[in-house]
Amino acid sequence: MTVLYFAHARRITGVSQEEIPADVPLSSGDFWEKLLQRHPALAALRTSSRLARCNDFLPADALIGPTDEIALIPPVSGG
Amino acid sequence: MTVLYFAHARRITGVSQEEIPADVPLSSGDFWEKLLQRHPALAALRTSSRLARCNDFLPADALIGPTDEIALIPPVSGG
Amino acid sequence: MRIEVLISSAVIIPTAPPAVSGVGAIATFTGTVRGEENGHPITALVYEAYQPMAETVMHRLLVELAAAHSCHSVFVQHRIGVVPVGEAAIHITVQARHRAPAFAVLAAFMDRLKQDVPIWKTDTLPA
Amino acid sequence: MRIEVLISSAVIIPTAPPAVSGVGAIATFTGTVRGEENGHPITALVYEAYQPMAETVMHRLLVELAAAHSCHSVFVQHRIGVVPVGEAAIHITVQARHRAPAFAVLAAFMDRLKQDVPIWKTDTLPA
Repeated sequence: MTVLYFAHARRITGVSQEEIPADVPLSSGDFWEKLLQRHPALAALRTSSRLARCNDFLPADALIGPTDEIALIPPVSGG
Repeated sequence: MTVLYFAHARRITGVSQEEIPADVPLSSGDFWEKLLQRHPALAALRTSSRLARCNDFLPADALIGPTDEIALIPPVSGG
Repeated sequence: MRIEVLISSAVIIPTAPPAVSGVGAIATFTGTVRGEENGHPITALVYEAYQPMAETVMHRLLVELAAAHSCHSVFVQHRIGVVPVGEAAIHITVQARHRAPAFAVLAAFMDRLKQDVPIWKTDTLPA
Repeated sequence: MRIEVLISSAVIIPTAPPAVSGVGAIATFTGTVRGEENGHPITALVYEAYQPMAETVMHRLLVELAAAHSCHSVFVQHRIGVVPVGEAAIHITVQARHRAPAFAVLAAFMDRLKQDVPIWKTDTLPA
């Protein structure tokens, strides 16, 4: 799966996107566990951030497929 | 006293202003009686219109002096 | 606080207000003449004002609203005379630190305008 | 109903929307960069967007709001990259038959923008 990082999340990870290998679909919880293994500092954003796929926020019960592109959306501040 | 007529009131009276002689201060009610003697058709505007003096609406209990300039303000419709 | 009110028969050309330090929100409203009035097609409306009172009442109202909502400035232009369809009869610009007070002043001003400001639509020019 | 959304690093130049038959109310909001952020003087803000999602979310939101409030059109421009103090980060124009729906869409859109549209102030350039 491909993960996109924006704003504060990108500053934490140091990259704007990366590949995370996964063989099976993951729940949001499992997906976050994988992210935090790689970037423990993302824990600071976990409760405030949302996941998005195909330009839409992911429902809490969605499964994330191995080839999905997932964006990590920290709290927004546009306008 | 001088009376100014606007919009529908002016269409009824046919004049934009006129002098109404008065020797003593008048209540709003007495003032309206004088107007209606001259222009009975203004009765159609009586409940919906307000009186103004010095660029402000007249309080209900105000007295109108013999030299005052009074504007008859029919319901407004600006904007 | 800066309040400007203009009533004129000239075409309204909305201009951006001068930038003011601390302003983060600019809200505007333009009221234009629609092509129908009470269901009948028209080509223009005719507006009339009791100009000194209309200016005074608008100014007083804006001072009150801008103070209540902490807005930096309000500019109002109201056109009188013949206003053709599609052209602006009124244009208002409110500058404030944040958007909520700017929206509040805009909406409240328009409500009060339609109650207390001696300006009238006196005629329609049919299509 | 006409909805247009533009996210760009170009300077925002508010342009009057094309006149639409039946429109009597045009409301706009411009959000400009103030000279301070969190109490510190700044010269600019830096905005970043997840552009395809931001455009999609704004468009979807505007379709929903415009339909709910019977508005004719909404145009939104959001600037990204460096936005100097005094310049616009966002500009919205709503056209409707009457003013109340135009104001409602403007306010609701700005609220939702600040919750659900993936655009971020990522940095400030100090004075």
